Amino acid sequence: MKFGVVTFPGSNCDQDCYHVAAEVLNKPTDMVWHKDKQDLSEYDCLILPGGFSYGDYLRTGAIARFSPIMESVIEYAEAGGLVIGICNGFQILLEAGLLPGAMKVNDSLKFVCDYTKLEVVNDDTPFTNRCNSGDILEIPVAHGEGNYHIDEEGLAELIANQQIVVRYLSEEENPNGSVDNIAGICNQERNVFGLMPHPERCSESILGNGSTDGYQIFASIVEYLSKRGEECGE
Amino acid sequence: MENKPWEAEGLTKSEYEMIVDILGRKPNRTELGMYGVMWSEHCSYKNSKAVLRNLPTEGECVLQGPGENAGVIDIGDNQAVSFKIESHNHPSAIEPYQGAATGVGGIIRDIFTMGARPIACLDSLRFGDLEDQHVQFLFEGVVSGISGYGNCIGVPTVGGEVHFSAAYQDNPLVNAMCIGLMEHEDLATGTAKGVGNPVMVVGATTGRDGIQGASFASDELTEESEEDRPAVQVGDPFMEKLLLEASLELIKTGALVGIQDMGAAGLTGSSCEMASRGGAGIELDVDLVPKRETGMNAYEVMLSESQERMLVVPKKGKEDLVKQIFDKWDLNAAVIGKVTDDGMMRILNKGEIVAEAPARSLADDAPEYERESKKPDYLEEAQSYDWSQLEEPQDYNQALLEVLSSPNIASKEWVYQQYDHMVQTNTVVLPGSDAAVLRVKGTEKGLAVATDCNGRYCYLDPETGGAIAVAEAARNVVCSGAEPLAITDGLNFGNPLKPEIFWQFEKCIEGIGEACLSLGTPVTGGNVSFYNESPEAAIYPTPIIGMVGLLEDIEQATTIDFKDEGDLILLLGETKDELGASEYLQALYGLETGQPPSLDLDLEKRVQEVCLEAIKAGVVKSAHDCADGGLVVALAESCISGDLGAKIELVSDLAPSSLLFSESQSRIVISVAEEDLAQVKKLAAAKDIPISELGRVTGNSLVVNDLVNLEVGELKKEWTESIPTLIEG
Amino acid sequence: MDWKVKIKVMLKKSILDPQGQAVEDGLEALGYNNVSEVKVGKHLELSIEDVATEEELEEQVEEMCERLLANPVIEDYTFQVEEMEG
Amino acid sequence: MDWKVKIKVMLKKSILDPQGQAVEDGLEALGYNNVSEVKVGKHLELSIEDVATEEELEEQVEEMCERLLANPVIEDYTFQVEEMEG
Ligand SMILES: Nc1ncnc2c1ncn2[C@@H]1O[C@H](COP(=O)(O)OP(=O)(O)O)[C@@H](O)[C@H]1O
Ligand SMILES: [Mg+2]
Repeated sequence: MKFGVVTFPGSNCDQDCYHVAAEVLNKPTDMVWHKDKQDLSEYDCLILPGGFSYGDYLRTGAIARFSPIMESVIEYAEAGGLVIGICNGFQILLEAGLLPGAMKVNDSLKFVCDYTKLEVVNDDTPFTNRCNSGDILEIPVAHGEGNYHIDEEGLAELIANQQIVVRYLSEEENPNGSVDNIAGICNQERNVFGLMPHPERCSESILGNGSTDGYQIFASIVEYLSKRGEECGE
Repeated sequence: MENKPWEAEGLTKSEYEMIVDILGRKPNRTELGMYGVMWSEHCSYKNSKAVLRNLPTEGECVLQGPGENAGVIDIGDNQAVSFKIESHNHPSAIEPYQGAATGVGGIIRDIFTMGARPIACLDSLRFGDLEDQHVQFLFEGVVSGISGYGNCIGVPTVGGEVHFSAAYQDNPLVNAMCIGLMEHEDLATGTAKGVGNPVMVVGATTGRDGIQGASFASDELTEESEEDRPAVQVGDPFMEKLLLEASLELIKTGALVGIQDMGAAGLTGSSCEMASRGGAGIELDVDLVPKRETGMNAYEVMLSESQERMLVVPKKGKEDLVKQIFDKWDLNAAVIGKVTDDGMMRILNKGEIVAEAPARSLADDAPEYERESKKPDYLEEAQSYDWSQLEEPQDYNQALLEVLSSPNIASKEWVYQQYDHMVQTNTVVLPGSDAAVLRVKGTEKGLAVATDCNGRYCYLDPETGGAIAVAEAARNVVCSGAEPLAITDGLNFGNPLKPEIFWQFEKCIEGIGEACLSLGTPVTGGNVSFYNESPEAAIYPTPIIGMVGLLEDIEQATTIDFKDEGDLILLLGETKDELGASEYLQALYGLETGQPPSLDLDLEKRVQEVCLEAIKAGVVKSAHDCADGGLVVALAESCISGDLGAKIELVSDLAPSSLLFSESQSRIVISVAEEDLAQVKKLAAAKDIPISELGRVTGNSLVVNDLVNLEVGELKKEWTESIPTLIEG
Repeated sequence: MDWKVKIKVMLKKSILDPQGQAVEDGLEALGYNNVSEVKVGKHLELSIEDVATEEELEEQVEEMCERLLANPVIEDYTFQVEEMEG
Repeated sequence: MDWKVKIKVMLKKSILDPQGQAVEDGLEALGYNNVSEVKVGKHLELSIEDVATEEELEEQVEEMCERLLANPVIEDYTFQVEEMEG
């Protein structure tokens, strides 16, 4: 089981994601460089990390979406590979059209770094299978543009297809004004997941307020991949 | 201008004559410009050097003291920490967002120039009265500038302080501190040597921004400053993130002789400082410098303060390696000259010499002044102010709420929520505690960092105020479970040519020096910012202390919040009748006067030792330094953070106001499990420090004698909502 | 031929504009009570070389907008072109 | 009378525009090699009610720009006004 963490110019959570995959989950992990279009099939899961790719200039994720590596990521995702985009990674997935919707600046117009409470809406994904729907996770956010937007039709579709994976627990917990308190969504096929909160920041009890709820997300991926491996007789 | 060419460059006539002497001829405009910036206060420290020599700079842990881009200390396991503080006051007064942002960018560059990966920033801020609209504009702009730059580059801003006082009305202070981590062998220096080695400029292209920035920072703010527009630089944190990665990668290759960031005085400062340190000369051609604008002359190229650039001297033959690494990160790298052996800075333009001067004379031979110093008249009257004539409050609940909602005491969450304080996943103790604590991945260790300074104390008693700043910073670090190691100082003062200001400066340094010696925390570097004055008056003398401490075991990181119902609350140290210069006088009576609290450094040291020993013994559940606002504020903060109440019985013959709000130093509030009381008492007895049992953690109200009885929820509301309400109405 | 291009990118009408709202509130706080419907978008200016006809140019600009400069999910764009004097 | 106002706010010429630079690089990466001098600024649109003359209006808009909408230290602004049909 092997993880790949993509580094774009301006990514700044790439090492944090690497740390969780390699040191906390103890899985083989590579850093993947943005300049090379390459065959990604050796990876079982790709992480698009947070940060400010290309300075977040113009729109978050807009320029990164055209990095050579993104062609490979799109192929990889279309072939069913697992992709998780965290914060800026989520924004890039939206710009790349791998997930529906778009990101606006936070309603407060301010960057916000704080723990938020999330409700697991769909526990039947490779990213949440260790949770139960209704579980409450405490995971920090850190972003200035996390105000998720999708039109009504699109929202109805997300709901109908159970693509909303995590929601901020309430209006009060919603740090950015996202429509329907959406914090994270997946594609219809369930193999691509994007979320604004940072699970890699709460995967070890020593950090911050001690929450390890982020670990559940990564552990879900590992569990999903192990099961899939067994089924394939690996 | 024709007959007084020195004035345009901020030099005096006698300085001009010195230059003529050095060169043996009249300088041309480019040369004069180079002397102007290098001999400015900002670059040469000409008015402060003599006094700064009195600071203790040596210690077991010091690997690099003052003189380089930043200090470096040893933290064991072949690891070292580089850290420094720097001011960006004047740019922030004019353009708060960009001023603060480029301040953060500058200090981060100083740290990775040393070969260290920046792991955290702190910001120490001072503003005028927060009810004033212009102050709000400055405050909001500065905070979002720090947030904009630090968040983007991915260095967490984990701590700092904000104080408000009319003394800073037109002259806010913006000091940023950065700390970085490295292996010993990666320590890089800003040295140019080895005849024939290439000199390269890497990073951003050069434009006309910030020309004369360095001499500008050394002038008093005037109405015209608002017109000095080109002096404002715009930062590009994205570019700096790339520069950071590329520079660290380059340093790791071992191909470098020296590396230096281009901060104040741009290419001039970096090249002549590097040459001077190496006892060498540098020859460079401004035509070869990659530029953003057309038609720039030599003067402009040499004095530009465009951000996100570095000067590097690789070993001969390694030019292509440098280019290759910078190309990987989409950055420029261009050879612009070479190291020579004649000690001269020789500037060419398309091969023709346009300026030539001894590097040493620019970098190190600025005149040094011993300024006149005089004790100010205001002091005696202020210090003899008798607060006991004030009426005691009718209602101590109300008094506590008023102090808690003073913006100086109130929660700074509104500020640090805008900072990414968790990126890099090392933040073990989050902002809002006494010091931030960071883990050092791959080890058991941790680092604690804090900044402190009470400008009001320094105004009313500079020597004690300076010493208290060090003591409080150390206390904050100790309360977090760390051993204080060393400091950096950000010295913000008014115009040093005024004898009263210079006296404040001398006295503050004296106090800082004494405290550093006594607490064993040497000064490894810092920054002097003079001329912080507006037409009305100078700012309070504000020597900000940035302290770094080491935890051998990160599991011992301690926070301020009460943890468990039933725990005992103890006070290490003793409350005295010391309301002078307190937040209480300010919040209730609008008074910023009186004799500041006294400081017994010997007692301070012992109190800190006992606290740390108890933490290391594993018996301390919470520790909180008792400072601004006094004992009851410390108790309230521990209640609020822990969402737990406390029942406190204070026995004393002090007046209730003093009992609750006195700001006596050398006090720490800790909470322990009942069964550990004896052990803590033993530790205290061994060091002969006062210790008293204050009460217990219990319920959901803070109750102190029959004076205070308030629900924690109400305390919390008052404390957290104060700043947002003031700003957002 | 060389051209100067000005592009305006605004959030679609139907989409709430937090920045516009904040500016409106800010203006009101300063006492401008007669201001409404504030929208904040982007204005880009750029030079384009070596395009023979205005038609070709418009095609290129439109493509650049669709692909990068605007996000068609939430934004609309308009642009003006102008020939530069050689 | 009611008015529609359009305001353009751009960084001053001499001031670094990192965003413009990034967009230019982004366009180049997409193969648009003939694009240069990209500048990114703000475009604001707003309605103003009850101002009698264009002169008065311009005075108000200028004041709003100086005080809030632009940062005169680093930005320049220009605007257009248009009377709205009642
Ligand atoms: N400007 C700031 N930036 C980041 N954190 C801050 C800032 N100001 C205050 N804080 C946080 O709030 C805590 C409390 O601040 P303060 O009341 O000044 O504490 P103390 O009196 O213990 O120094 C600080 O230790 C820090 O964690
Ligand atoms: Mg403190």
